[in-house]
Amino acid sequence: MAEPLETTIRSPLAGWTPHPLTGIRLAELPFRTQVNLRLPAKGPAADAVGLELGVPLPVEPGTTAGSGELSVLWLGPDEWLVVGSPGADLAARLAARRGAGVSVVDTSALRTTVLVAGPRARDLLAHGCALDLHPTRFPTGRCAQTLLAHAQIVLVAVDDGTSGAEPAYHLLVRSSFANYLADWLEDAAVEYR
Amino acid sequence: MSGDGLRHATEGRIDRGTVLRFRFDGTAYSGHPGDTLASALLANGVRRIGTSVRLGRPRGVMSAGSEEPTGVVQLEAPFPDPMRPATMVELHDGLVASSLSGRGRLADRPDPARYDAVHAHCDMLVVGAGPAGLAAASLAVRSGARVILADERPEVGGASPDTEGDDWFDRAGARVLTRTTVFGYYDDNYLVAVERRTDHLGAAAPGNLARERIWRIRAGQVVLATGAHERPIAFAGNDLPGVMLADSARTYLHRYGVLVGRRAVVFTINDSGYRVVADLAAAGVEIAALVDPREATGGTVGGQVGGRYGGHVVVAAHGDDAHGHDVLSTVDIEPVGGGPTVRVDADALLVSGGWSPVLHLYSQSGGRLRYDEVVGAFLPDGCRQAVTVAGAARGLTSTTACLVDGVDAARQALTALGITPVDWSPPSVGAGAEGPPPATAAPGGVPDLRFVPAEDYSTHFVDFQRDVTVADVLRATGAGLRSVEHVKRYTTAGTAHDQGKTSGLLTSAVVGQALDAGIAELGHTTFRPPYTPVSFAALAGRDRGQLYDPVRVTAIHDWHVRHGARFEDVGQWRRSWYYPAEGEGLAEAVRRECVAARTGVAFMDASTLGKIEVQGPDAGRFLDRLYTNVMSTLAVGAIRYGVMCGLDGMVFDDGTVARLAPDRFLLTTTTGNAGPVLDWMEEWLQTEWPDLAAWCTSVTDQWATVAVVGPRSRDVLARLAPGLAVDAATFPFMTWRDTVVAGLPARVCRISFSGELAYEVNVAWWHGLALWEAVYEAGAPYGITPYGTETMHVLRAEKGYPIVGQDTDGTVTPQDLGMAWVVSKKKADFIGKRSFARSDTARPDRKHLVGLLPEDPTLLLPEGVHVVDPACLAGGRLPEPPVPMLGHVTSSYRSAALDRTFALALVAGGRDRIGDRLYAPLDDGRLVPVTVAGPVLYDPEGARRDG
Amino acid sequence: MTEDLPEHPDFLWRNPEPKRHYDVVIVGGGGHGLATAYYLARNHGITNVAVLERGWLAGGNMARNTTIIRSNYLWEASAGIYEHALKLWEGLAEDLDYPILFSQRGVLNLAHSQQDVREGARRVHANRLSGVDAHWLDPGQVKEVCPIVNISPDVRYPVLGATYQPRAGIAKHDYVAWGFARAADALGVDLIQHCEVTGIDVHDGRVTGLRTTRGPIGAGKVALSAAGHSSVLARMVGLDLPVQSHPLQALVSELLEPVHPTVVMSNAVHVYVSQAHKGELVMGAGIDAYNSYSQRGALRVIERQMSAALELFPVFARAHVLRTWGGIVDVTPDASAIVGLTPIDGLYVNCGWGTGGFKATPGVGWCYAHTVAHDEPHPLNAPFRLDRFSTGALIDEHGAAAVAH
Amino acid sequence: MLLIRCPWCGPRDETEFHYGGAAHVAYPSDPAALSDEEWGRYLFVRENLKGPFAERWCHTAGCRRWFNAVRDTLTNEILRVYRIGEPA
Repeated sequence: MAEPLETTIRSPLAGWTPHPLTGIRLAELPFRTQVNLRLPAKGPAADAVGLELGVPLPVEPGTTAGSGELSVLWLGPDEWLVVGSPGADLAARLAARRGAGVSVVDTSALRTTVLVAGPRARDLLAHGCALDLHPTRFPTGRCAQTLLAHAQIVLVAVDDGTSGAEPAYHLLVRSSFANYLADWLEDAAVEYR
Repeated sequence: MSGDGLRHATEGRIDRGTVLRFRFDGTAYSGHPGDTLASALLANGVRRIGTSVRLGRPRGVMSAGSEEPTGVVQLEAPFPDPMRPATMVELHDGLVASSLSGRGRLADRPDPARYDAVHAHCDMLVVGAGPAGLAAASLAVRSGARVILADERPEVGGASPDTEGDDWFDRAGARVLTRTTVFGYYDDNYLVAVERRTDHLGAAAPGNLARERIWRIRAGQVVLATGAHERPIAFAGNDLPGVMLADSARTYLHRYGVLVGRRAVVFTINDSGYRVVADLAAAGVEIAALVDPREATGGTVGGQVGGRYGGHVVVAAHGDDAHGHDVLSTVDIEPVGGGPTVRVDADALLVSGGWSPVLHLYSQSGGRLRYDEVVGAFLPDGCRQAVTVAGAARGLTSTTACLVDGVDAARQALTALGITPVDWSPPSVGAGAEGPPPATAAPGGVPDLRFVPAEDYSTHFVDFQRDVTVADVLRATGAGLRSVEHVKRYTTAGTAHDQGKTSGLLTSAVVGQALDAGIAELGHTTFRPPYTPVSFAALAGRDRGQLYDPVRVTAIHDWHVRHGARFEDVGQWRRSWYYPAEGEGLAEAVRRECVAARTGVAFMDASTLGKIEVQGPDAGRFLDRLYTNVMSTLAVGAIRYGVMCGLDGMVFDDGTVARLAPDRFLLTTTTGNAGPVLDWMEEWLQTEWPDLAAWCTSVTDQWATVAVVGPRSRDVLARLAPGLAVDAATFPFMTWRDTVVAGLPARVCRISFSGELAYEVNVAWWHGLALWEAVYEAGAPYGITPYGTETMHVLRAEKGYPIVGQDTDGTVTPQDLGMAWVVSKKKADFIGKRSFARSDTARPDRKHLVGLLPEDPTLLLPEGVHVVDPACLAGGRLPEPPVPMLGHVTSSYRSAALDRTFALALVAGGRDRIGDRLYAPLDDGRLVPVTVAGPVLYDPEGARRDG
Repeated sequence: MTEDLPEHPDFLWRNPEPKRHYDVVIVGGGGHGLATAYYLARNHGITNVAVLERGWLAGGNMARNTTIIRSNYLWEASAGIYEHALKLWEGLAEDLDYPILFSQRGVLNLAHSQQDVREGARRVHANRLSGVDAHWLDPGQVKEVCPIVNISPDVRYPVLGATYQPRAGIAKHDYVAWGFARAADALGVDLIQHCEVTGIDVHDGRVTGLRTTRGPIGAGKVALSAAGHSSVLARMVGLDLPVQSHPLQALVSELLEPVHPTVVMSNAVHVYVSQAHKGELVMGAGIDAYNSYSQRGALRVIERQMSAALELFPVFARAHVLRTWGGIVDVTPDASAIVGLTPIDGLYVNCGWGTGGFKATPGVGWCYAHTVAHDEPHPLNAPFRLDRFSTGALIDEHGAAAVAH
Repeated sequence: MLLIRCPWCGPRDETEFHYGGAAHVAYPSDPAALSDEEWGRYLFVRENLKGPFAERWCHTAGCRRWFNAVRDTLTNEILRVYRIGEPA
């Protein structure tokens, strides 16, 4: 009676159709592969993981490193989140590095990703995010664990691949908070309808 | 006085071409865009706009700004809004307002407006867009800084009507927030402002815009260019409508084109009153008298003045019979030190008692204030935070000086920020706009005049809104009070809507005179946020309704909703409480759900339990220190129940620990404690045991968990997981297996919180709903029944399993719960162990968790009810209080399996009372006999867990 | 309900110079210190007493609290002393001959979850056996007591019921403090303001006097009653108190026509609100997390409180905050006070009242005076001994430690 | 609203942090060897200084690291922050 995987998978914000807004795009980017890594920032383990990923682990707080679909977010002095496209085999590859002082946990379903992009993206986020997101302070490639209103998020300034000049952010939010986050964003965005 | 001719033909920045209709106290009036309610009322000749709270005296408008002490009104439409200074209410079409007697009125319906908040960051925040603020902001913008400029008025330019031509200020370069009051200055240059965004639009306000917005501003540097408030002088009848602060008459003229009267007396102790005389005279107002206590009055006076009274003071203002004594009609003038009284007819008495720098925000920031004898007011005297005060806020009076000072302040602030200031100064203003020098710098040498000496001080008002007079202040000092804070409390001066903006120094001066102390010595009362009143709704913002706090839901939540579940809040989680069928209440539904679990199969969404993965070579050692029992000996593939205590030995959390690999463990926590437990683990790892190689990762939201419970649960699982050997021998109790369930990768744990055969199936969050629906479908032949938290509570209570937080309250040890077996005797130490040996914690007669069986098996004991010893009863009744209590009922249910009611209770020495009869006093006065039992009432042998 | 406040009397107290020696010196001229002085003089005839205050009398937490008075605490020890206080409150205006405006308008403690409901029911049952008037109200009954409470089930944390103590209420804090001060002064107690204690003299394990900014003052006994500053004072004699000082904020609105007839408290969402005699809404917020003596807290605490308040009272939306302020609450590990003897002879301590200090004022003054006069605790404050932090016999008023499964 | 400089993430609003009370209170090496009074002191007695105070914070909404800070409890000014294990 098991059904194929594709039809049974359901993201936390499945069915969310954001209200059209002026200068802001909202969307869920579901099912992205995410692996939580814990290991000492320097040493052979870090080197090995960097080789496996093809990018060295970023050691500067609040930065990301990446190549192609893969990005590695600095979460803490010994903690990273490796993010890849849906279905990537990152967890299995990294699991091989587990042990001997490396913790590897598949957290792909732990958080979903919400895209907030557009010329007014920063204005919208400023309703609930206390960070200074001015491009001189939080340029593309920065990440931060912070609060948006009452939800913890991982915030990433990304190059959305659109015109390039347009601000775009990924908000990684815990699955159980996703509905709250979406409701909150929609409510904050009433101003921009 | 009728309003005819009070509107000047050309002055003011109002739109005469547009007429706005409004009502005040039931009468229709008109005004123009650019008016405030106060200016429009004055233009219409309305002088009395309220009644004082204590003495019932008439009150009018006294100022033109937010310091307004008297002209406070109730707005009725578009929405009731209490206690609004008419000077700050921008006129719009359809405005309805009414007069007040010191108390406002709340609406009896919900406020439909939206409110919001934003965070903002800047290099420099400039508060106040008068000359100093504009100049500061301008230099900062030109120097490349990120600047926010905020001002409470609708336009930049400041309070002074002199600042014409500020076109050198580049609005686009800064974030200019008008109608925005910076009301609080907190630690680390965090300032909070409220922007009034739609009130001035009236009915045209777009519904999707927040009416008010809170700005949370973190500034690198702050320049406070907050200006100065003119001070009143206390004399008899100084509260009468028609008595106003002198410079506000210029504001009404130049900004609103309104004449505050036709025949005015100006009473000033400083030269700023002279420009009032000049401007009003030029506008056609008859200046009946200019009164100045200084002998030789400084400067020339442009315009005709009826009488110049150097060396004189105003001793009294009076109304007359014709106007019901509601408004000013005559002014009594006497020489300083006494002499013949001159009575002058006037409909406006314009008073200037000097200027007080506005240092509320500065003081809030932690800035010190010092009293300056020359200025006659407090000035800034140093602050730890990155703040500079500029312009009138530090006692400067001329526009030129303020402009220059603004530039200086900005230069200083920019340098501190590491930004090089450009070389720029504002175009200098004309000499004609020079403001006055400080009061005592002028010839005459009259000391600061705060109140005019008299025999009777009962109408010398100090605080106009609280009806506090000089007499009241003197009564306070006479009672033995020596502190201005005490005087404030004795008299209530300074506690009203305006928080003493105009009355503070006056109060201190009277106290000083009475105690023969200087104002410097007395100090000032504390300035507290907000600078001006802020609506509750603005502060509440959008954290309303369901957005007040996140509602956390599981992957299966929508199914629960669709199937009619009732929910309960557990922490932030919304959990299914029970699933009533048609016509069922809680009791019936729970009974049906319990029966299903005990006799067939039932399932529940257990996804909310906290889950933490611990990895690392020292993970086992780490868990041994956290849990009361040993975890390091757990075999891979096995699961163990564990309890965590606080350092005080009290139960903090419980859950299961599964060993996934030699160096990998998966912990579960209670629903509400997932965060605190993870924090607790990190705290110990990072601060005490950094040598342990172990890492904790929260995975609560990674997994969806479905508990399949009941004798037929094995059948259901077998259908869903054909690859899994589900028999008890191959898959024993307290073990786990990774497998495929319903085609989904799953981890199945054989644990049970009900005593029944049970499986907890964990899949990735995004498969949760699919799993649940598959279980529902596979279980259908067995009548599978969804159940919620209430049934879970009944099932576990029948087995005597405690719920942390319900059967414990932070004062209960594992031993109290009868779980000494979970406390290791072998481990040298673990968190909480030492506390078990304390004398009170080791007492044998502590409260124990026991079962209670009401002797009437149909009687459900209310949870929370207490039990008493029969020995304390007298004649079958309770003694007089305090009645000794043995303990209380923590959980109480009707049990289908036991066919009776039962309860769990924490009872002093409970385990030694098993079989005893105790009494529970109920709400209705009944004393109900109950029998103490062991906590495990159902299947004490544990025969059912393997099905 | 709104009314003009009664006038204060024409005379309050003398402002004497400190004498060289007193039988008892009370350190701290707040409500507790003044009440202790009064009961020392009235109940025990000890009048050679000074109250030393480093600022102005009753200028600390007494001037900063939200004036709620109730006795419906969970544990017998707490209910005992607070109920004793409440009984004294009921006769205090007459006793002090001062209009303290004790208004027994009742207090509702709201429940917002099943866990709150259980906790509330437990407290009601315990209170009744302790002799405290206590009732459990369902949401409809809550609405009858306070018609402006929103009992809609559609809010984030709906009102599921409330405990109700009808005898509880509010009083006017300055009037209370000044009533005690005037009465103590009249009985001969010296109230000495602007006198900061800089040292405590101890010889052979016994206290002998104090050093102050107004010179040395000899003392037969010293009773510390300085709330959050008690730990600073105790450190002068090497005594460490398990007390931490935190900011606690409160606020007041403008005067409003009567809308709120009772007192509503909600621990779950940190809202404590009443409408004072003149018509202003008085609200308390939650405690700021960090230690501080700064008498200022973060606005976010107030913002959060406002959100919660408007959920419960939608009609408050357009009320305005006139003034916020911060007090310093001294909090113990079990959220109960410390009142009693210390290891030093003749030195007594009264602190750690957290948010409960105002309501306890007459009760603790009564019991602390007894403790000082007899050198042994009154039965009602005996459980509040300092050594409970060694034995583990805490009086844990935190309530439930965790959320249920 | 304090602005607290996390030693890793930099300055963040107080909202992101959890307060941990006095710093440098080490878990006793052998709790069993302590008297009830000594154990009680470890459990419950913390300095309550007026002035510079060494305390612990955790950047809970950020990198989840615990660290130490010296803050003046009279002014709330944070004088310095340092990582766990670094000297006070």
